[in-house]
Amino acid sequence: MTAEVFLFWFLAIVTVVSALGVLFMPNPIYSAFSLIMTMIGVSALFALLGAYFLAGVQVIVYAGAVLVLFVMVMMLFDLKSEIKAFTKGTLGGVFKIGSVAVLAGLILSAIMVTTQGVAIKFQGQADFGMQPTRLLGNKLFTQYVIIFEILGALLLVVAVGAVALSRSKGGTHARRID
Amino acid sequence: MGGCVPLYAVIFITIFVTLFGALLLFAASKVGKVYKDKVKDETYECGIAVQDKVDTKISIKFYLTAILFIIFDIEIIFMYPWAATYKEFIASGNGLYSLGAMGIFMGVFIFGLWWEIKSKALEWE
Amino acid sequence: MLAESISEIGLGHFLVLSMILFITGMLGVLLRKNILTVLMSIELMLNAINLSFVAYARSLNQLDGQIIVFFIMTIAAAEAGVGLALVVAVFKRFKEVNIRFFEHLKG
Amino acid sequence: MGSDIFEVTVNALKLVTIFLVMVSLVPSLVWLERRGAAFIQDRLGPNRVGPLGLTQLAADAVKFIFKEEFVPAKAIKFMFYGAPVFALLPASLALCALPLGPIINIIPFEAFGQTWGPYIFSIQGYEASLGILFVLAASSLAVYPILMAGWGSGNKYSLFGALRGSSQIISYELAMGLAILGVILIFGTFNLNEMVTAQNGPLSFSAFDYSMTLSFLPNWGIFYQPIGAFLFLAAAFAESNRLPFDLPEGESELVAGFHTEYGGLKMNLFFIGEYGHMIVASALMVIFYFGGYLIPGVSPEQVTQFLSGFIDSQNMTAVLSGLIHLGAFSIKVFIFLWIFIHVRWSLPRFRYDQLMELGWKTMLPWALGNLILTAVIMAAIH
Amino acid sequence: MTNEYFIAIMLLSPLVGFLINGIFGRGRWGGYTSGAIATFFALTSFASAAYLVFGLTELADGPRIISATFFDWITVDELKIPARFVVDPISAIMVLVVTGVGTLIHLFSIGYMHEDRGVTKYFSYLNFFLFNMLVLVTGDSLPIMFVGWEGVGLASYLLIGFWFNDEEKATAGMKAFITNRIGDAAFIIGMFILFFHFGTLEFEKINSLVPVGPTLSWLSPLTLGTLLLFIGATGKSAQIPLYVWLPDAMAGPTPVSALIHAATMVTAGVYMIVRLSFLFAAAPYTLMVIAIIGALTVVLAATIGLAQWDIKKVLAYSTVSQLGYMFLACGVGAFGAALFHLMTHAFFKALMFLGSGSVIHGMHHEQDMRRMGGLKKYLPITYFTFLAGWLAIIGMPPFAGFFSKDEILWQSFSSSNGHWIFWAIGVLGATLTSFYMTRLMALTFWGQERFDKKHHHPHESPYSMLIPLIALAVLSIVGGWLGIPHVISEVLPAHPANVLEHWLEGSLVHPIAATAVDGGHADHAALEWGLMGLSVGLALLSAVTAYVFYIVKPEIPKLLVQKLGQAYELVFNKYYVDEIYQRYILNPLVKASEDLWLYVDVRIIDKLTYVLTDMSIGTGKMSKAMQTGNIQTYALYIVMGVAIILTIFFGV
Repeated sequence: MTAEVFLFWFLAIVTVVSALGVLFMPNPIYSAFSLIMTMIGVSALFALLGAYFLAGVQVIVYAGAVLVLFVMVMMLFDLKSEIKAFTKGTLGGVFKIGSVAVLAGLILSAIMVTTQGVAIKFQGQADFGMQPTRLLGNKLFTQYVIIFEILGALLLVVAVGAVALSRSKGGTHARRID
Repeated sequence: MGGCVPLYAVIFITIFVTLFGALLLFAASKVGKVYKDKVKDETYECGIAVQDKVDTKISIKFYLTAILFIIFDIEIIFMYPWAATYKEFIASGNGLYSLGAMGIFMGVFIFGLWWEIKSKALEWE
Repeated sequence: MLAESISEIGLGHFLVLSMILFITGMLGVLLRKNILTVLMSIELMLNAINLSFVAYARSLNQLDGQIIVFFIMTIAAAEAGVGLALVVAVFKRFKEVNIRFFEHLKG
Repeated sequence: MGSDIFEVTVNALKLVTIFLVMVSLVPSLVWLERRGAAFIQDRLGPNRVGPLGLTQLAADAVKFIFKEEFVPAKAIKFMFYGAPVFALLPASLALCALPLGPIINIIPFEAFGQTWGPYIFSIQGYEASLGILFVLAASSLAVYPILMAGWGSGNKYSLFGALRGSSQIISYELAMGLAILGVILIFGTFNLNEMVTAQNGPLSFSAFDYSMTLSFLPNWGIFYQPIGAFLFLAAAFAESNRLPFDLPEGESELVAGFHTEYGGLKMNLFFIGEYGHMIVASALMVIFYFGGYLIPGVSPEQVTQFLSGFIDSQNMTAVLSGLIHLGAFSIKVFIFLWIFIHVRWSLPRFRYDQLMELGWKTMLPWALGNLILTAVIMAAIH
Repeated sequence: MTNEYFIAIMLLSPLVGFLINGIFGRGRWGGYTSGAIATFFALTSFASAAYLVFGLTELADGPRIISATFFDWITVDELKIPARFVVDPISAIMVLVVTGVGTLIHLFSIGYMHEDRGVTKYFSYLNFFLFNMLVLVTGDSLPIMFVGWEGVGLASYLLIGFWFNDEEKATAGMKAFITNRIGDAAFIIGMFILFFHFGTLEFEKINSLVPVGPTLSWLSPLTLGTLLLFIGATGKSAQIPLYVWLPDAMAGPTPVSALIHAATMVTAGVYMIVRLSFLFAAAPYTLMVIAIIGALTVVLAATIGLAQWDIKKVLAYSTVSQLGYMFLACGVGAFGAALFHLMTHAFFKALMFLGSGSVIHGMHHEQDMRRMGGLKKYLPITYFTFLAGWLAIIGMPPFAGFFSKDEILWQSFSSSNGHWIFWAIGVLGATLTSFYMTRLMALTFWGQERFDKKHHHPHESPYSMLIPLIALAVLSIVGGWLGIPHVISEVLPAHPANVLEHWLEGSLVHPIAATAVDGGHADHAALEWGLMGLSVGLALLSAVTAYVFYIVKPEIPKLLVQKLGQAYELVFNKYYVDEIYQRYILNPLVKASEDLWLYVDVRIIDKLTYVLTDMSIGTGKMSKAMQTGNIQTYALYIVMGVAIILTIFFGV
């Protein structure tokens, strides 16, 4: 068992367990912390796949920014642990789980068909230096430059929209129904 | 497996530090004496009678700051690969192209910042 | 077969792991009551997809997959930002985060 | 983690040593801070226990451990206990990724009846190839202990402190990221080792096919990025919640910020984290702008050559050279730590709105301007 | 490759101007700014057109052509229409005329329109027109030509109704648009018939498929298709029976009348026939119809022109009449002559319209000739340029109109498709033209000053208006020298060749029967001289008569009017054509529409739609149950949908 294999299994277990934590933790704040754990695990998996830059970005963006926002909002809401974490409706729940199971089976068989079990191995050694990041930057600024600029504009729109939303008084006519 | 050294090392130091802290705390809890007391258990509010709810009005500003942080953070992250490749672009004679591509992006960034400042979204009263 | 699939890691492993994370996220979206948890589950699903993109990028020795992941992260962050802004706007007025509550926002 | 038992052990020991040094530096820094504060305020400071009051450190440590373990009734246990433990992590992870000295080449040697080596050791916890990114990622996690503590204490002052603290940290992270971008532009790499190596030798500019060398100055980043260096320093102050940016613990408004409910060892762990941040910030400052472990005017090869003049063993020479550079690095870091301490006792505290305004409306635009200026000049002089 | 760029520049620069003025200019820029922008883009277009035509002359003889295919516009089964634009000898003339005259008129408009409130809009429309006209002219297939055709129609509508606050003017715009629509419908049907027959709509491919001999049947697709196309042309080019819109179109700004309703757009019909000469030449029956309609239009419009008092109306009827000449020329198979007259007419008619614009400008928007007179003193430059236009239109040698009109007359006499009756009608038309044009000159520039001197202070126009006038006057004088007939050139010292004929050689088809006659022109020299002399003489005589009528003895016309009585009324009221249309076509149509609405629409179609809506409401009620508003249920639908798609995907 090489180091890579050991790391993969270790990280796989960490991510899956913490992902299940997101699903089952009754308190949303614990869910959030669980999700942070998953994010960090996925980031480590990125590093394992040689995507060092993405690994860093994953932590900085997701763990360091997006989930901070989530946690802050939850603290803002002052949410207590929920007695019932899941929505009502047994029949609906069964339906949902059933559909998801069918979908899972389909995806799994798709993976098995396309990769012929585990026959596809990674070719060569991942480059762990600065070079892939440079290539990535090069590609980002030549081939994908239009998308890059559009994303810049999108972020601007989001910034403006978020400010506008945060100022809204919430003036709809919805009634409160329990 | 040269590339995996940092991952191993990072995991090692993470576990080590966590264990170190946890053990230290555990040791401290065993060593010291504990005197339980109802008043002592109360939330510390400088001796004034405790206001019961933690849920007070928290300014929406914190949340807004966080959301703006996300957006600007991503924009800055986008600049990292650019900064790393900028020298190469210059060396290959495409420095102005790279500068222009980032210039447009940065223009949007600056416009966003300017707008946020102008619209007083960053104002803390 | 089993021993081999444990001791050697290939593209399939990452894809299956990605699928498990994706399915977990999907269950979270479908089943959780708290809208914030639902949003987090969406982030989880996006992460799962990112993982498979990176695995494919490694497998095909192409960087395009990584760039797409970069873009997805941006979109995900934007989505989280706007989604939370909406949730906050609703919460400020109704003090409610139950996803079923959002049914009544129609009309 | 290495190919054989020796390498694994050395690497593991390196990590543990760096962490323990960081932890044990804290009491000395506390002592330094108290003595320094006293010096600035024309007092004496702790001077009773031991020579110069140095044994005060040991006394404090013992006191911390033996303090009563106290948990408020409203606290959420996991969060409350988890926060101080996790507070240690970001700083130590970041510190381990910093290059503290040059690479030590060990040629094969005999011990315990077998041949070991050759090895290449770096005086560094681990060499992350995208060092800056790793450090940024690690320090971006520093928000969570604060939020955990604030939330876990079940105290509204703690919560306020935590929110303030995290808002402040994330706000200044932007300016910091932009300041670092200037450095990356100059060096064209994320790798900290390469950055340090690039600062070797005398200062030389080359512009318009004309180059100029100033042999009396080292080739340090500060000469390329003066504005960036200043912005980085200021952001680093805010990131480590130090005065003049220690708003989260503004005692006049918020009792003691997010660690209001903490005492004893738990409090101490937060302190270690905070001082760890200070150390990391100083070290980064040194690496980016002040030549890292390099000794001004002397290259690592010259040091090795000098040493090999009176030491036979090549391995010993390498190790010694590494240690000398580590020493140089430490001196530089200590200078910055002293600046941290000095500033704390010299400047008043900002008001919160001033703090946010400074971060968003002053430092961010300045950092952007610095970045654009750097990029334009680089394009222009080519 | 560069040619492609130049074609693109030529086509797109007016569009760019349109967009710039249309998007940015509104309410922000004054007349001078937007006018300068529009003129600049028109000039750019003209420059590239000139470059292209110059390039065309450099090419070796044979099928000279510069083309550019930009993309595939329509690809549906058999129907393949590439966006292909060509500059060949035929379109070269049009391109030069359109952009050249267009530029001059843009320039003129700056002076004429700069005080108007909607001047930016005006210039953007003008540029828009230019773009569409160029598409029409250079397009290499019927659909692309049709795009331009409709585009110029739209531009014309917008510009006629430019002062839409005035209901009469807005109505005039609508009238033009709707009348054109009738023609366009015929055009489209003709296009369909041709597509059915040939399976393609590209000019070159049709050309290669046209049968060799003339198609002597009324019901053959060729005859029907060309007839329908001709009906389209009568709409656009204001021929009987669809000419009624053009006089009303004078409601638009005068430069627009000059550009669109005299020089370029109205000649589109003629151009279309010339462009498709290979097709029309193969359909002699159609040619006959065209010739008859053209000849009738010449006389009809000229007679109406005799009795009009509005200076622009006179010019409008004159335009209709001149267009009739062009159709007459087409009808007798003299396509080259038609194109020649088109060009010269563009010069002198644009000149006269601009001149009238200058007069109107000078007279502070007075258009009634009864309140003018003696203006040559006040507007000397306008007067002299107008004089050149007048001489050109009445066919005085050596002015442009003489050569082209003479060419048409001679062809209508001598060509195998021609007949002496056509010639006679043509000469009658020329005589009438000479009369009413002289009348116009007399009433406007000569004689007494009949306007109120207290209120009117006629003044000469600014240079931006005079420069186009002068340029066009020069063109009206020399423009005809491009096509000097052989009989004349043999007499002239240097024997100048018939440049135009040489230029168009190979691009135009002669009617199949006509080729035999063309050979021995030497025998006809005496005849040609005689006919020429006769027509010029008659024109001169009629001009003198008109001078006598309106200057020397102004009481004669009044006497004549009293004597003629009924006939004058008929002519003055334009033969009551508008009223007849109103009574026998429009009113029945309105009645029929009302009946259709009451009986068919309400009783049948509405009922049907109600049944449909009831059905969809029912379906909606059923599917409402699915739309609970529960987000998670929606998510479930997505999951199920993905699962089903994947299953199908695997199953196949």
